[in-house]
Amino acid sequence: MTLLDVENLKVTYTTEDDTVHAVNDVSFSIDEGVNYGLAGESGSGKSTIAEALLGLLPGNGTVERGKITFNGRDITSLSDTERRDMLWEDIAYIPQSAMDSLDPVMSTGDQIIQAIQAHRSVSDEKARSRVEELFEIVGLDPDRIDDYPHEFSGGMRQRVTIAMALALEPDLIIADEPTTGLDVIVQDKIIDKILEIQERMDSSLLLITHEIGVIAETCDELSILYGGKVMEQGSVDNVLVNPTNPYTMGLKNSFPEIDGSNEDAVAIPGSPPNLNHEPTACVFKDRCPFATDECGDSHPDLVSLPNRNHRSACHHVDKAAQMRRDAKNPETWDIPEAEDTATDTGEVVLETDNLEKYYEQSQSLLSQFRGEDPDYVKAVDGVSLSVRRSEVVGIAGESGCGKSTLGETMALLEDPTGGEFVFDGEPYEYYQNSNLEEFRRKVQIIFQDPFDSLNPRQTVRKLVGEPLTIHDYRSDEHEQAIIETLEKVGLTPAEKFLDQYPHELSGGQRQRVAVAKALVLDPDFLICDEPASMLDVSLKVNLLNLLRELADTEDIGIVYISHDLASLMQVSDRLAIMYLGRIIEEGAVDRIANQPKHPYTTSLLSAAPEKDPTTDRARVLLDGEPPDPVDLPTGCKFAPRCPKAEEECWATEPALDESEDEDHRAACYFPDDETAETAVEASQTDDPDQSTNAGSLSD
Amino acid sequence: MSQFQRFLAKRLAISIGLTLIAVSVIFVVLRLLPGSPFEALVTSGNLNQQQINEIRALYGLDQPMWRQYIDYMVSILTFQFGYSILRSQPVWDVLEPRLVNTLILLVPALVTTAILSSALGMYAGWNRGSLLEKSSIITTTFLRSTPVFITAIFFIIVFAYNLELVPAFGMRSVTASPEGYVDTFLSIDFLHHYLLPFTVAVLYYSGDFLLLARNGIVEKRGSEFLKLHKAKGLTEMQQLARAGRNSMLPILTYFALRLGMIFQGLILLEVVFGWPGIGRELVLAIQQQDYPLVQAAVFIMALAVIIANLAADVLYAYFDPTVSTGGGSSA
Amino acid sequence: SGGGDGGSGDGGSGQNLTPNAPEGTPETVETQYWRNWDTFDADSPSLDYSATAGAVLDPLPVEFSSEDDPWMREHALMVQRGLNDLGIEAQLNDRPLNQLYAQSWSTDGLDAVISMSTHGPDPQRGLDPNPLLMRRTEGNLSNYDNYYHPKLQEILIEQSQETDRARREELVNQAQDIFAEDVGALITLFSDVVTAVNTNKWSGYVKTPGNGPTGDSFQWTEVNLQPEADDRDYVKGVTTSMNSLNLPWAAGGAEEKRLTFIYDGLFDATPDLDVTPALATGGGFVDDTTVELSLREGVEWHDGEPFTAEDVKFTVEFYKEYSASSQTPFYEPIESVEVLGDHEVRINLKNPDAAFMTQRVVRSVIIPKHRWEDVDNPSQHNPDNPVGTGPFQFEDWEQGTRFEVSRNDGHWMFDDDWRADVLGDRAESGEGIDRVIWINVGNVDSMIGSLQGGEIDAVGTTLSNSQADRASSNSSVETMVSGNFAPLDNKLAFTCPLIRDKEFRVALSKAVDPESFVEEVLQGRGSVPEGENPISDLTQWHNSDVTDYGYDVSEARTLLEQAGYTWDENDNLRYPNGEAWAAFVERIQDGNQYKRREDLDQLDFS
Amino acid sequence: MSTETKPKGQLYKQFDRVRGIIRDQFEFLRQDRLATIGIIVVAVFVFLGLFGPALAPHDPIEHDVRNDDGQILRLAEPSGEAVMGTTAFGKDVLSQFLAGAQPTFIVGLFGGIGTGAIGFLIGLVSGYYGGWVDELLMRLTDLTFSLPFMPMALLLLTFVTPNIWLMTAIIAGFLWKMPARVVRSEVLSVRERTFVKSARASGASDLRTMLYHVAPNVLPIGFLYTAYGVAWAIAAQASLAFLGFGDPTMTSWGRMLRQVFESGNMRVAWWWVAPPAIGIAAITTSVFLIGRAYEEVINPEIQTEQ
Ligand SMILES: Nc1ncnc2c1ncn2[C@@H]1O[C@H](COP(=O)(O)OP(=O)(O)OP(=O)(O)O)[C@@H](O)[C@H]1O
Ligand SMILES: Nc1ncnc2c1ncn2[C@@H]1O[C@H](COP(=O)(O)OP(=O)(O)OP(=O)(O)O)[C@@H](O)[C@H]1O
Ligand SMILES: [Mg+2]
Ligand SMILES: [Mg+2]
Repeated sequence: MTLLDVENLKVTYTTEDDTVHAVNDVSFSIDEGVNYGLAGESGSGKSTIAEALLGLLPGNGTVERGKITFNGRDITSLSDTERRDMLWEDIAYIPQSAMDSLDPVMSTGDQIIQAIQAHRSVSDEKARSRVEELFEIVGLDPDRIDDYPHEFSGGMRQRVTIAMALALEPDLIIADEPTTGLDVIVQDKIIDKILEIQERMDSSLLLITHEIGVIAETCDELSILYGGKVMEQGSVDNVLVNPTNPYTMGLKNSFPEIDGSNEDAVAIPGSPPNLNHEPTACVFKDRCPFATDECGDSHPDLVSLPNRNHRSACHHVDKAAQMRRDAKNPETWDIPEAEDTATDTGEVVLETDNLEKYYEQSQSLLSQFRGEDPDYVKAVDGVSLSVRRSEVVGIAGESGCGKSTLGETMALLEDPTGGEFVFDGEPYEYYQNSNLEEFRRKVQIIFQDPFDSLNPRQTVRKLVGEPLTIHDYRSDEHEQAIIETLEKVGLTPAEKFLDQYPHELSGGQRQRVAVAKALVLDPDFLICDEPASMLDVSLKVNLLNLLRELADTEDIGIVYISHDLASLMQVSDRLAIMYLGRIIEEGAVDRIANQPKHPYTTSLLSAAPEKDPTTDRARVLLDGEPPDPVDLPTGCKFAPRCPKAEEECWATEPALDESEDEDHRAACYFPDDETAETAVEASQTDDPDQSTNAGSLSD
Repeated sequence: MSQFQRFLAKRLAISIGLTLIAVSVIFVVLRLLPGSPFEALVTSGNLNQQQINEIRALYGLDQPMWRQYIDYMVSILTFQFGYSILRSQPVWDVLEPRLVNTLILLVPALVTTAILSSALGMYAGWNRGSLLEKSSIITTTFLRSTPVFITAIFFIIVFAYNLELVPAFGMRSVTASPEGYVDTFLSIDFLHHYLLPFTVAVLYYSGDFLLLARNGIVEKRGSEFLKLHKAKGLTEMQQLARAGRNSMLPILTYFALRLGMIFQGLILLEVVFGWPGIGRELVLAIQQQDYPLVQAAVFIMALAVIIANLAADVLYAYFDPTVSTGGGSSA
Repeated sequence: SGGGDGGSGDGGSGQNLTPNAPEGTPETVETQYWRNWDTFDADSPSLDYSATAGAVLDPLPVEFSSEDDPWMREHALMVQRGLNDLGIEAQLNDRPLNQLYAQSWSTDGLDAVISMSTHGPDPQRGLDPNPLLMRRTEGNLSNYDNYYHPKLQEILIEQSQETDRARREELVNQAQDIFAEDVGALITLFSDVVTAVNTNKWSGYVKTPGNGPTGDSFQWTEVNLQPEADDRDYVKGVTTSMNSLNLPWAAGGAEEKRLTFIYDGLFDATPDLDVTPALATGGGFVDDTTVELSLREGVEWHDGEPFTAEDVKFTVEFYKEYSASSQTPFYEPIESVEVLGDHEVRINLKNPDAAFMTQRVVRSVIIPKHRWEDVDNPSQHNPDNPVGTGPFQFEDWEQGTRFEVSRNDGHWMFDDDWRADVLGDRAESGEGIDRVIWINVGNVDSMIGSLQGGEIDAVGTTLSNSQADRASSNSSVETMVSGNFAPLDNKLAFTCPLIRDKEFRVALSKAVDPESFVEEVLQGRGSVPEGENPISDLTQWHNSDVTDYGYDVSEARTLLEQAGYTWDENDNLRYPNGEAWAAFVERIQDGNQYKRREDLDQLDFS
Repeated sequence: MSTETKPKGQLYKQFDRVRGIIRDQFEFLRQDRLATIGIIVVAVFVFLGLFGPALAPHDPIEHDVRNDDGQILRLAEPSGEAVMGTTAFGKDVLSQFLAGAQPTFIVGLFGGIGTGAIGFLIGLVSGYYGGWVDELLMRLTDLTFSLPFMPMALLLLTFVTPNIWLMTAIIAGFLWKMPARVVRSEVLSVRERTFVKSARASGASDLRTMLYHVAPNVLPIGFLYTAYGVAWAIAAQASLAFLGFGDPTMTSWGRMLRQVFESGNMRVAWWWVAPPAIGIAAITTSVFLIGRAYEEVINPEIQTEQ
């Protein structure tokens, strides 16, 4: 039976200068007990749909037309009171960025109690015991219901919102990117939890995400949205295995593969459509390699494919099979295929030995006086790593494991507190004593956030030119140098960009300016700290390709830091996995991807969702959260969460060369060979095309 | 020691340090001032130099500077404010009734305005763009930016001179001779005199609270947690209440700070309305160069602000579950 | 500080002549202490206004305080006009009154060339010439002007010790003449005291000079007032409040005057500025340094204790021991007091003191021994209930708002005959008033409102003409104007070379026109003395025959011209040059500053 | 691009950019009618501040207004002789009003700029360097917070002969704490932004980073508080003058009000009260209205139109 039926929903936002047509005639319906997915790039209108369903649109948003029927009732015509009664009782909501959507000054328990009591007259005690029950269900300690949101970690907060959503056992749960901003491992756990509970309660789920992989694993049906339009719709198995719409194909292909870098992910070039007018042509036309004149005339209707639960909005549905094949080829998308350079790496540029960066915790005056030793956050705790020219070394790890700190310490933005550091044959002391400027010229770092890594008050010319001014480099040909560099990073024609301010550039362009800024001094060494995490999939792919190319052609040594395993695999030659300030596994990309030795690496790999719904994945769910970096256990730091920890692990910490394999080192007493194999095996399918994939951590 | 205690200890130490410095600054400024109340006596030809010296000795003004400083620090920090030079009375006896008069005017005004304007501000912020919001913003901008004596003058002209509803001046009618505070403050006559300055004080303070509350709500209005509250099916008012609770802290701290500043009185308000408060007394004392009185009054004012600051910090740390009490908070 | 007060043009625009100083004369003469008194504790005066041969005068600093009187700024503008007429630019500096006291009128000399202020109308100043004249003597603490005149010096010292009244009067007359002739200061005017009272409710207001009918320096109105209605409480609105109840150690607040209603002096002053008996009924100098007084019998303190000679002795000794600030003029010359009988005392003076009987014993406060002898630290004592013998006894005091006294029925001033004796036709008989209540209204506007509304009966402070007019627009209220003996004194800095030139001073005196000022600004409410005479014709010491240079600008300019001053083409006054400069330098030397050109046989340089 | 035209072209661009920035800064005016009115009031005020004294028909202090018979007109209602009436001493209120704009303007302008500049610098240095520098400067602001402004200003003004510059200095010396705190907290957040780290990574010195990267990004707040500083300074000046502590040789609006109030003519002489009172109220309110509109634009938190 149909639980929710959306018909021709159209939502617009009025802004100062424009009307944004965020959702345009979207229709879909969800049956009872069905998990429904909404996927699409950022800005495609996913959240807007959810908010329109719930009546949560902000003040400037209006439902222009459309009919939303829930359990046979037309929601749009409900009075405020009726709608309030329906909310939560019948439809619960897990908002996007659920981590931040808890009231910071109300205890988590009270917030759930409030939700319960807003709809049902239950006594406080009853409500409380229900909350405790819910905490138990979502895997939180029921004793903590009086804690405030900030006392929980992001993942735990997420679980609180889930608990809240479950409180009244609604018929439908709308989850808007419930795992945004979480680690792969945590994300995996949460998705698992939602599915488990929802199974138990037998409610329906509307899951919104831009991770195709998540939908593939959890949903029965889905709609793919683009530019506020449904591009393709139907059962997950149909749509994701045999997409008929070029957009779906592009979207699916732009998720990089995890099994080594023999196939670059294919990005959809171009940027999402401008939504300030009602679509007259196919919204995807501008980016679609298969577009014909016909596509410019009207947006295609959603047509049902015969005999299947599968609808697609494309003028060329009939050529789907052909398109599917072509779409795999980057040339179709007008992307010059990166030549598979045999990476011959040069001499070592930078080498660290047991590098340490401890942060002292602020101490009270009294204990300073008493001469107590301060507590340290061991952000980087003995990292030995070497990087050669023309080599890309990837560093992966969970959030907070010290990747950024390592990067910044290698860039000498932070002073190391211990260990050796050699760059270009000179030790740390050499640079520290007055040769820092030379170092700054040779080593560049690119930061995570393209929106923030450029000074908003400088023009591109100034931004890129500033390092030249500072170092008096190529001083007589500034302009020339700037233009050259801009062109190198693909900002052509460079003159067009020179006088623009960052806010006049798109995200991808900004990131390129940031790269240009780093390259303008012709560095020997480049550190990239998650430069792509804020970018849309297609932009991300472009950037990765650019970096790869730079390493190959400019002889630069590159350290690429990310928690997105998939992109690391794509770009790096070597990979280092970090856990709590230490490198626990290091080796060539293929070897790590195929035969991870450390159990942590294994679980990281296995946590990535599959974008192919037909595969089944063996999950290695880790217990708990990473320990407090201040108060680390002795022995192997991973032991508390390790499924196969033994006494030995608790006693002394294993060294990185435990496995005695120079090219693939792992700090584990029980290198994980078989487990890795089974994990990989389990995820392998008969179709050789459908190899192991890893989704990326969302941005 | 818990984090909170540690934080408290640090704040306390800072406050004590500040008090010491503030008190020293007052000392230095006062010593730098040329002349003294005795000058008037000399000019009128009443005293000769020797007599002046005797009197100065009586007030310890003949001692070397460091001695004076130490004596001064010791006495003022032990609340021994000494004798007023001109009033032949202990300084505290002079200041106390003034302070009471000031507080009786301003504390209720502040509390009233804090409650009313914050509520109004929240409501206005919630209904952003409404006529109510716009007009309340104009009015309060006018009220808080215009120097208070001008508002007061406008009010006097309208309500006292033209409408003749209330008296323009003083705390009691000129012929009243009440005994003690109760008699002074519990009378229709007092109320009659109270209304106008009270209203002006309420209006004057209202601007900051209103804007603070309004901005707080506007900031919170789009936030995720409110969306969730709304999704939970809470009514508008319940949502507003939550938004209010969330933007409460700045208001609370601001209230504490204002409360500390109340001890300074609203000098201009007191002058215009002839309210016998501490601010007006201080102006008088400054004009007459009554050192001990000025010293004590400024000290009380500074101390009140420092304590209020401390209270505000502690309140903040205490009431905001998310504030980190560890390091130096960015105030 | 800025001369933004309207000094037109700017200072440096004049054309100086090339300085030409004959042999032996300096080109520039600095401001300096020409007579070094030990009261000066600075190395040089705070004023710096030097004279240079042939140079255009710098803008002349003139200071005043508009807090002094509302019209003081207008007065300064008048002086400025006078200076402008001579070709001198004035730089007006309106200073807070206390700054004027603390900074300008300090022992290192005036801060400005001309410094103006009104003297306070203390009764003593009306009875005896000393307070106004003695400050011109050498080394006097109040002689910030560094003024010196050898003859005046001599006469003043002599008169201050001359106990023979007639002889003294003659000396005082001479002193006035010398001072006026020498233009020791510009005494521009005596401003009237204007106030408003309710004449419907009360009759018998007594106007006293300088005090008017409602001031606190004299209590004649209060003891003479008769109710026209039932209410016998007389309410006086004031704008200042008493600081304490300690009269002897008062530091110059309103209490110094108001509390005298509670106390009696040995003698009192009449509205005609004559001395009349009070606690002392008679007596006088026995010899130059001895005074014997007989005291009034049957007088009781307000607490019922009898008043005796012991109280007088105690008072003086107590004051001396603890330096009673407000009573200094009284006890200062006294060596010792002997009790000759219950109501008989002998006072031994340190030196012969002419003013003792006319100034010092008048309205001096006698305090009860039995209430003060145990006070350890009288300057920090604030009696709860000040007890005196005066016509009114203490009832209530509310700091800052209210002060109330009630009739001391047995007091001699309430005796109709006694009053008729002292006050003449002004005396009115009847049951009199019951209480006097001072109420601090704090604000002139509400005071006028309260007066018209009948809440107060009189305004205890002076009003401006317009305020008084506004107040008396009500039928029950009348404006009262009385004369004043406290002059507006424009002190001249004798440290400054220009001022030391008597020719200049005379010209200055001629250039200033107080008469039209009184007419136009004060609307006739004020009087202009003949010549620069600080002793008012309201007092018994006035010499009506002193040199009066009169207002005549062209004569003034002629004088300057003859003295060698010149003007540039913009009519800016220039110091003399060449020979004339030598003559100028001669005139300003110590010992010549009171001499005119002829006295020094100098040429006419015009 | 030929080397000949380059500098010129750049100059044009530079100019255009500056104009663009200024236009951007005032963009908010288009949306806020109140702010537009405020700008008009401020413009009038600036005009009066510059030319007021010259426009005054008479000398504000020296000239006595007389009627046809040569009699001084005291406390006269507005009439042909004196368009805005006269004061108790027969001075022309219009002239005083016009001349009185200047001190108000000077103190407002320089007090505001001083307040903004000192506050901005201290906030910038304090926030950027952090550590003991921050601690020290912040304790200094705490100190100025705890010392009551009015009484301290009164004390200092009693101590030195008051003139307009001293007053300006005292006002700025007390008010800088407000912008300092706000700028500091703003700097604290800007300092953490990636582009600042990035500047350091490319070798920029502390000074360069602070001036080129941090400062421009907190400048709007600095501007805003300079504007507020102007209003505060005007209010403070008027208040001090009203208490009788201003520069007594200058006619300012605050002083005019003091004179009406002191002379007890407030009840009758509305023509004497109204011009300075309305003048002060209008200018301070206008500055705040503009500042608020500007704040809405630069404060992204308030801005969010969601
Ligand atoms: N309040 C708003 N005012 C104006 N435009 C808005 C508003 N909210 C969203 N939009 C616009 O509407 C479009 C759809 O936004 P929506 O948030 O629904 O996207 P989304 O698919 O959820 O993206 P994401 O994956 O980033 O969350 C976007 O172009 C967005 O810029
Ligand atoms: N300046 C600092 N002072 C104290 N502790 C710090 C500091 N910077 C980082 N840390 C701590 O060091 C640890 C590592 O942080 P880091 O930023 O390097 O992690 P990360 O791996 O880059 O995480 P993410 O993926 O979230 O960026 C964290 O526990 C963090 O709290
Ligand atoms: Mg979204
Ligand atoms: Mg990081």
